Amino acid sequence: MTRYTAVTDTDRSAMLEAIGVASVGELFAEIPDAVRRSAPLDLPEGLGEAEVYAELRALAARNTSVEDEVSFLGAGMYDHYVPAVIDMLMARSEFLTPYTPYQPEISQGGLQVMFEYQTAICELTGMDVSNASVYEGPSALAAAAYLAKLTNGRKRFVISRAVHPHARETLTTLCAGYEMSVTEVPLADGVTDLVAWSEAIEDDVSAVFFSQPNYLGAVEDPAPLIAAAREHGALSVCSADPLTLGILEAPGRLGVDVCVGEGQTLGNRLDFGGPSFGFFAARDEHVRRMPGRIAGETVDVDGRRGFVLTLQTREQHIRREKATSNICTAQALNALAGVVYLSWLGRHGLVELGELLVQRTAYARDTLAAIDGVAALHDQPAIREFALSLGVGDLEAVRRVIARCAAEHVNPGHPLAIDYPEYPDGLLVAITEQRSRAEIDLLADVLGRAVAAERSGAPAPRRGGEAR
Amino acid sequence: MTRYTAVTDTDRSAMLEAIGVASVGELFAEIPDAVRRSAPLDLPEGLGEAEVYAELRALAARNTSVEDEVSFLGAGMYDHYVPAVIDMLMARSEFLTPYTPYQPEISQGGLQVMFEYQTAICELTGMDVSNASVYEGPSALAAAAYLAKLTNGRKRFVISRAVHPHARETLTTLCAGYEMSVTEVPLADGVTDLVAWSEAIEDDVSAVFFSQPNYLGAVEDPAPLIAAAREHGALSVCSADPLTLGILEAPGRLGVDVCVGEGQTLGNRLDFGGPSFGFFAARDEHVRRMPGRIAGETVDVDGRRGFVLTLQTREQHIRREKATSNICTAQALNALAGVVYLSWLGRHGLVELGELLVQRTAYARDTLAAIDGVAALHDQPAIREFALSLGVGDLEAVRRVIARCAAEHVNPGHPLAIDYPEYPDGLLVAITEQRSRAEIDLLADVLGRAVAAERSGAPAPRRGGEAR
Amino acid sequence: MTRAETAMQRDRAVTIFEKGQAGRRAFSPPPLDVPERPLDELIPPRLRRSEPARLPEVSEPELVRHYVRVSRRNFDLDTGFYPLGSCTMKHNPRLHERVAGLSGHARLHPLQDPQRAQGALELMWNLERALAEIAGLPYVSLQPSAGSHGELAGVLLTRAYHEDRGAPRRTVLTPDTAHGTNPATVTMAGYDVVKVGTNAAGGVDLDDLRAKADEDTACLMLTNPNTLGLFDANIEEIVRIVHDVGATAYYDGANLNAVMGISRPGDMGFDIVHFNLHKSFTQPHGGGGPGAGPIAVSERIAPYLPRPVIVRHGGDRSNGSGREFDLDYERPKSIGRLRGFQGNYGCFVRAYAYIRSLGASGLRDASEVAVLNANYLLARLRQLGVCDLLPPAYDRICMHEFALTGAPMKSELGIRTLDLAKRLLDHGYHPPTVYFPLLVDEALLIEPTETETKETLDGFAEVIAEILREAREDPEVARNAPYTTPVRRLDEAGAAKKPVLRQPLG
Amino acid sequence: MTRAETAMQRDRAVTIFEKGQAGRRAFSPPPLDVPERPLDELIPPRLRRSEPARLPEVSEPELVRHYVRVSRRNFDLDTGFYPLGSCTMKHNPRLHERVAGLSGHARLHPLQDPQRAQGALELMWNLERALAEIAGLPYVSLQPSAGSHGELAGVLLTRAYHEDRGAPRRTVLTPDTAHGTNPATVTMAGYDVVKVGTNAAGGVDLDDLRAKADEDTACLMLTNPNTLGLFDANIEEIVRIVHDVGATAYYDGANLNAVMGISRPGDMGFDIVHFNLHKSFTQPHGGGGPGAGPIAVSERIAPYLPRPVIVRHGGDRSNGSGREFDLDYERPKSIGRLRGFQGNYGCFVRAYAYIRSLGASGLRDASEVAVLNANYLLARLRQLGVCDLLPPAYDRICMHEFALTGAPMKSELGIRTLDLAKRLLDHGYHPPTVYFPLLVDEALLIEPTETETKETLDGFAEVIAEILREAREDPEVARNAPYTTPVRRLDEAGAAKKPVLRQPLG
Ligand SMILES: Cc1ncc(COP(=O)(O)O)c(C=O)c1O
Ligand SMILES: Cc1ncc(COP(=O)(O)O)c(C=O)c1O
Repeated sequence: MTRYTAVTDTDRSAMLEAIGVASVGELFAEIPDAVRRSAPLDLPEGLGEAEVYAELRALAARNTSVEDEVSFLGAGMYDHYVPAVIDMLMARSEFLTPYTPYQPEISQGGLQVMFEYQTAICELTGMDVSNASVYEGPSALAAAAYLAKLTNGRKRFVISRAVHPHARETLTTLCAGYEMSVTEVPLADGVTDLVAWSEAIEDDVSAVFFSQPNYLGAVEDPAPLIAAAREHGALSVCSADPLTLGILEAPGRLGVDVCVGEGQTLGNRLDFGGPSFGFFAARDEHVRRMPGRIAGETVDVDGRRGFVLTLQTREQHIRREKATSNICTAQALNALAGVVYLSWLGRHGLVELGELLVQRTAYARDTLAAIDGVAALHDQPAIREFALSLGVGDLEAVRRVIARCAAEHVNPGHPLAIDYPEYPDGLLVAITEQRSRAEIDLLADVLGRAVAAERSGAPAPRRGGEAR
Repeated sequence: MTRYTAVTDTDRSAMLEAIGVASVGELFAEIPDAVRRSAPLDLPEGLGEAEVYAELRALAARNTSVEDEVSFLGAGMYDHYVPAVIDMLMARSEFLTPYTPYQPEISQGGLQVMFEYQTAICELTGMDVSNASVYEGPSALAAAAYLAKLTNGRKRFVISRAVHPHARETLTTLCAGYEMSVTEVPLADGVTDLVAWSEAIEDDVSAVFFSQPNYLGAVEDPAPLIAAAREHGALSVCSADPLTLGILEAPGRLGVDVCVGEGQTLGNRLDFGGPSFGFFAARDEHVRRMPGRIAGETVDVDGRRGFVLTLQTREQHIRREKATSNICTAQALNALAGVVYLSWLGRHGLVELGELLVQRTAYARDTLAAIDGVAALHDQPAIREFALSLGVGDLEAVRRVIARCAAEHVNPGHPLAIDYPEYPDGLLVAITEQRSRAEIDLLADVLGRAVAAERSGAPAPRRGGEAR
Repeated sequence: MTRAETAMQRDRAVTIFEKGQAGRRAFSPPPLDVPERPLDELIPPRLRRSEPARLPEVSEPELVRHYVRVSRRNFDLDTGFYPLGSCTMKHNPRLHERVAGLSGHARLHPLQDPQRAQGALELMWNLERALAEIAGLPYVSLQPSAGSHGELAGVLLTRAYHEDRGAPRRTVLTPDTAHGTNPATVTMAGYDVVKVGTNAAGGVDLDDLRAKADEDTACLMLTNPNTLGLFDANIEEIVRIVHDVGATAYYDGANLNAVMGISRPGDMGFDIVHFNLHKSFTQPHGGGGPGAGPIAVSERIAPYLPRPVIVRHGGDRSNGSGREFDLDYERPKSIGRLRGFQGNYGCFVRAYAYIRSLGASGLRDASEVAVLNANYLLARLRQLGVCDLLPPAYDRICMHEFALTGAPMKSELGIRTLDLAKRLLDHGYHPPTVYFPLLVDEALLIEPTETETKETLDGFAEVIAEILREAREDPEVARNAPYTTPVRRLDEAGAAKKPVLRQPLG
Repeated sequence: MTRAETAMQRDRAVTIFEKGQAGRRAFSPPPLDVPERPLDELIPPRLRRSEPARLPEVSEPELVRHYVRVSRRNFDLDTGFYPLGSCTMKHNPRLHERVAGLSGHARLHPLQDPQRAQGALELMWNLERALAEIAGLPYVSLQPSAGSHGELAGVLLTRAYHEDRGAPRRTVLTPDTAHGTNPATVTMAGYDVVKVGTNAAGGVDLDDLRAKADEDTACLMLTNPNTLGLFDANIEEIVRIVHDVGATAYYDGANLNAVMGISRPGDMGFDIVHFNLHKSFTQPHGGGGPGAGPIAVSERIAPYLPRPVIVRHGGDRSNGSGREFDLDYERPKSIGRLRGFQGNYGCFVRAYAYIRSLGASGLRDASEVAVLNANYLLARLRQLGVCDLLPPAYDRICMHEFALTGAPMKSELGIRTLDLAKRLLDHGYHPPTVYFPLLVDEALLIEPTETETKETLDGFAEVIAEILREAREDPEVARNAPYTTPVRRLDEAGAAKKPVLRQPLG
């Protein structure tokens, strides 16, 4: 018996007697000897709660979190403030512990939240319909690709190289099964090269994918990108950063077919990359090919308003091999955080926060670009992230610069060259509302000295690495 | 309008119109000009949530918590592990936010918890009845004194000097109003001096007070202490550490009239001293003089079992100046933590935890007393705290020793001499289940070197101070 | 009732002591990592427990489910409107729980060297300064654990003050509208209560006050706005009368939520004020605490304040000692400690976060809206005709709360205030305070607070109107309410007659 | 229904978009602390939003109350028994939430230099090792976000494996008992589904399997115990048949909770396994996620695993680079990423805490008790005569769950499985999974899990018996149930016919 089980010896005897067997072992008698173990697993024995806490705290202490340094890391996940109300709501047993709402009469809480979430995502993206969440950003983009495949059966995707490298790679992985080819369109001056884009799109193209803002932090001009797709009957898919949509035009209004994205910035903590959620919104005509759960409104027998999972004939548990997706468990709790966050920000807060980010980002970009040797990698409009060239030559040098900054408890950002060798000393810097002007000034100081040291060839601290 | 209020301009106009006044100011017209302010308070303007969080986190970072060092501080509050389930339950709106349960039909949750809590405290202490909590330990002792005064109207209290200094002082403060005199009985060999105790108690004594274990960590022998009181018709009051009552005889079985104590060790965090809770349990005959809320069992009109606040004719809201106490708001949420903690530990866990503490404490006492110059201050039995003499002479030297240890992130304990000048280089050391043998060994090493350095007259780091 | 008996009603109350089975456990003890010695050697058998405490034996899942289920049998402020008069049930921001839970606050030992607890002491210092500013009185002690503890501190300060001047006194004046803790406190502090009457406007009867204030008077305890929700416009005169006989004026701050940043007790002339951090400053009530009842006092009372006192050393932060903020125990005239350690620090963190969030104008906004909401709700009840049956006890502009009398309702509809309250439960509202203040017949004391919306007030007013309509048709509905709560009306008399105060164990 | 209409039923659903008023706000933006520039200069107007997103405008108290009220309209595992077959609704320890919330885990950026994320990588490494041991397969990828994502990874690995060997294949075998995600995954991975039949004992029909397994077969996906809760005793033969045609054997680990430490998929011969950390490893379900679906694979599949892969450098901890643990991207044969970053790390923390809490014998205990509880509940239902109307679909010892058929109940009492399920709601129970597996008529799939007590199982069995008794007297009661839930039976057909998928805004 562990602290999570409750079968005492007395219980066990009574239970075995009721079953009519002599031992628990008998219950497993049907498992052939050859595949039934008698030896215990090679795992350490269990621990008490306090000891597990101590061990996990020790592991946590070996990580440098955004509370332990002044961090300008972004590149897909951002250190925005998560209001306390979200912690509270996510911790409520009523939201935390239920399964997917298969019994709507006792799941109106979760179902209503899904309905509200869908509404918020539609409002944000300007799309007609949203599902109740998918796993996360990159796989959301791949899910949009699958929808396109189901829609038109064409055999090629076109994707901007300015889309997050993880999303590009995920698309390639997941469309390998149904044998799509993927054409990547390069960047020009920080944004998708429109000429190459138009050339790449022909009548065999199922869907095109771009990102807003893109991986370099640059705001794309979506209209011509979408127009080019429409000309050839291809679906256009935008991967959008939802927190920028108080400032930037809603992709739906610009005519995209599907708008997807990473939801972490909407009230989800960093969690070393997950769980967060992906959102998936589309034009009405695609609704019966959408993946995942969708909540809909209805009434009960007494006429009370209520909510249910609906359009389930799309789904795996009904349609099996003919389903429009295999997704089952998604990210309901994280999506809850998303809609609570958006309600917390509110109609005006979304805009005000966006404006603050734009202003601080502009200030940061100017301030850092003024460092000797450092230059902006592009001068496209930016909301809360931008790319610099550090003027230090190559990735190794960038790594040394970062290590110098880290020694002063500043994390200046993510090196670009890992994924974009064409920007050998590029650095991606993210600004959130939690990075004050004073911290930006600190970064300018620390980065300035680190770049200067690097450029003067001073001996560097042991270089770090980075994830990608 | 702040983020916590909701009156928009439109709302305000409509509301003022309904009221029939032209401005909010008019609502305050009855306040005489001379005492109505027009100038704003001299306080800084409000901040957003993220900024308040940042400020409070910065303040927290200027404190050295028990997570930041290996701490052997005790002396009334102890670093026991608080299981995660308690955080969750205390954070549930249903327990966190209601008022005192004045409407029992919608407060069965809180009332049942009180009833369970009272049961747990009665079991633990061996007393007949418990109230639903008082503020904290020392004021609980003073509340017992007031009950004694109401019971027998005598004019003198006798208290052992081995009772927590805060409790002794609180008693003196709070009985000043009703003009009691207080006689303090000294210690002999770490426990209450039984001879002096017996001499101090005469027929004018209303109540006697001792502590189990006492402030020096020593286990008292309560039987003769209680007998002496009984002989003179005085009430006996024991202030007990509830977490030791898996090992030590229940005070109720030994015949005390009232058993009180500090509840922090039962699932409440340190919180720099509060909020925690005080418990208050008594023999049946005292129930109608008890202070505070008491929950009782009853039935509803359909015969369902239910709980209510009962025996309210003791209380201020009914009896006003004739009430047995003025207490109103107490510590319900902390008492909830208490009963959840006791249920979590369980019948056997309470004993096992106690035994672990006894063993580790014995080990620690022996190990530390083996340090050159250091000796046990007494050799009375101990559960989880004990007193040492450091052999360094005086309080200032003890402070220097502590400062040396602190520099190595070890907090060796609390100096005794602040409250007991008779032990000039005494140190009180507490052991909880969170202090492993390895940490005790670390303490022995660090303290050993600190004492040695002090004894050899090596220059000391800047001395710290201490709270008391 | 069978089909429609709710799952919660079916689920009869079972205590944790009736759950579980011998041998189950939620706790796994840490391993014994030191050499084991015979227990008899360490603790003599004669001192040891003879019979185990019969605590529950449950697994962790049982424990969690039990208390989560039990919690769902509570109504709470996050779930619905809670206009409980005199209790200031305002929104409890979750930010406060987050910051109070930071390990630097939550896991700080109270006896930590002040040098290594500077953040905590600075926070307390700042909170004291802010409370002093709000009270309009220069010195603060955070020590008291709740309002009534603050009252006791305040009356003991008064006692110390008079005794120090060599002129001890015997009585304390309290209006008949006073909260029960006021007279109860007076008794505990060894004084006799002298009651002062209420005038037609709901304020202190000045003539009665003049008649009763004399050289025996140690203090007047007053709530302003008082427990009727009315601001006493004679406040200056009242304080003058009290001071003229050499007594102190004590301000019960439970109703401070009406006047933050608008009117200060210190400016009204009071000597001592207590705050209820669990009312005006939004420390969650926890179903009956914890709270905190800091006091602010005037210059002449300051020497007697409880010790220790937080002090700030001048000069630079490090100040030689590394202790900019410190605890001062050397207070020869102090009444002494009121409790262990430094008070309910966790509540201080929350209150401080609240003050930092609102700032000067936010605090004033809170009070303005609290008063606006109360007056609006009253107006709305009037518009709906509710006040024909439930008229205000005093027909004036109210402050943050107002008292209605249910006497006409009782005589016309045959339902009592209690019935109205119980019927509200079926509608998902917490009823107002009932049968307090005592001098209002069939009283209903309604305090909406500033954090409620106009829509909520409108909804509440309409439900009251609906219940009255329903009662006119059939008063039995209200008389037998509630119907859908986890339990229905409870036998309180029976509970008091044959008290069952703990689970009997086999 | 009027008197007894519960407060929650009275309280009709109102969305957050219908709450609030223009101008209200819960968020106070930080001040602009940099020189302000004209927005047009920074973001050209033509790229800017033309019409604002009509997000809610609510104060913080409104926001909190809305969602707390909404939450109370959910049933959950901490509130009651949740025997939802195939979902393993075991207790979710709160310790896991605490450790996952530590800032060193929760606020760690996924692109932090691995040298400064050693704790996270070590945790993932340790979790991989533990999962490998439990699966009996040497290599693990934690990346997949849920079971179905793991399935997709697994089938894509199969594809990569066959392609790398130069012998691509076309079909994947799935039993007709398979969970819907299995066939759906097959399609998404570009294969065709070939269904395999079930034999009289509820296991795979070996003849059918032999007939269908051929050189076109890429893989067999199997759940064992299967979705009927039955362990397939022919497992070795099944895997042999599959391997003999050169196909891979995929183990759907959703039912792993029956066999942890008792029988390992790797030992059964499987090549690829997915775990549902949100089932066997108690990551809370969150009302539909998040979860995590790590996969374990055999040697021959390992080269194709998703990248990056966590590696541990030999030698001392610092190892020159300061990186004992690192992320390896140089995996030429990898199928590539399945998603961004390293997976649902928060779930890994919880699963790891669980494995550390239970240890080897605790995991085995969990499975033993899961199976004991299921068999006991079945026996209890039998004792109470329930199985006369609801017989087990296959009359054998079951594993962690069992399937009943409601066909006799339907014909004898005239109530369907659905009606039984709905009536359970009035009793405060979550019903079992209904109408799955598909091949059982009027199916009821019951999985009690190991964290439930005997008393809970007894209570549930009695309530089922009571509902059947009640239905015998009056089947209408069940047919119209539930009565006391926040809403009653909902019009699902209407919802699908005229879908309203978002709140319309004015
Ligand atoms: C007017 C008044 N004074 C004093 C108190 C007592 O405060 P506490 O409950 O904090 O002791 C209350 C509490 O309801 C009150 O309303
Ligand atoms: C047998 C089986 N396989 C696969 C899955 C899919 O798992 P997930 O929901 O994590 O995608 C489930 C989930 O219910 C299941 O029961």
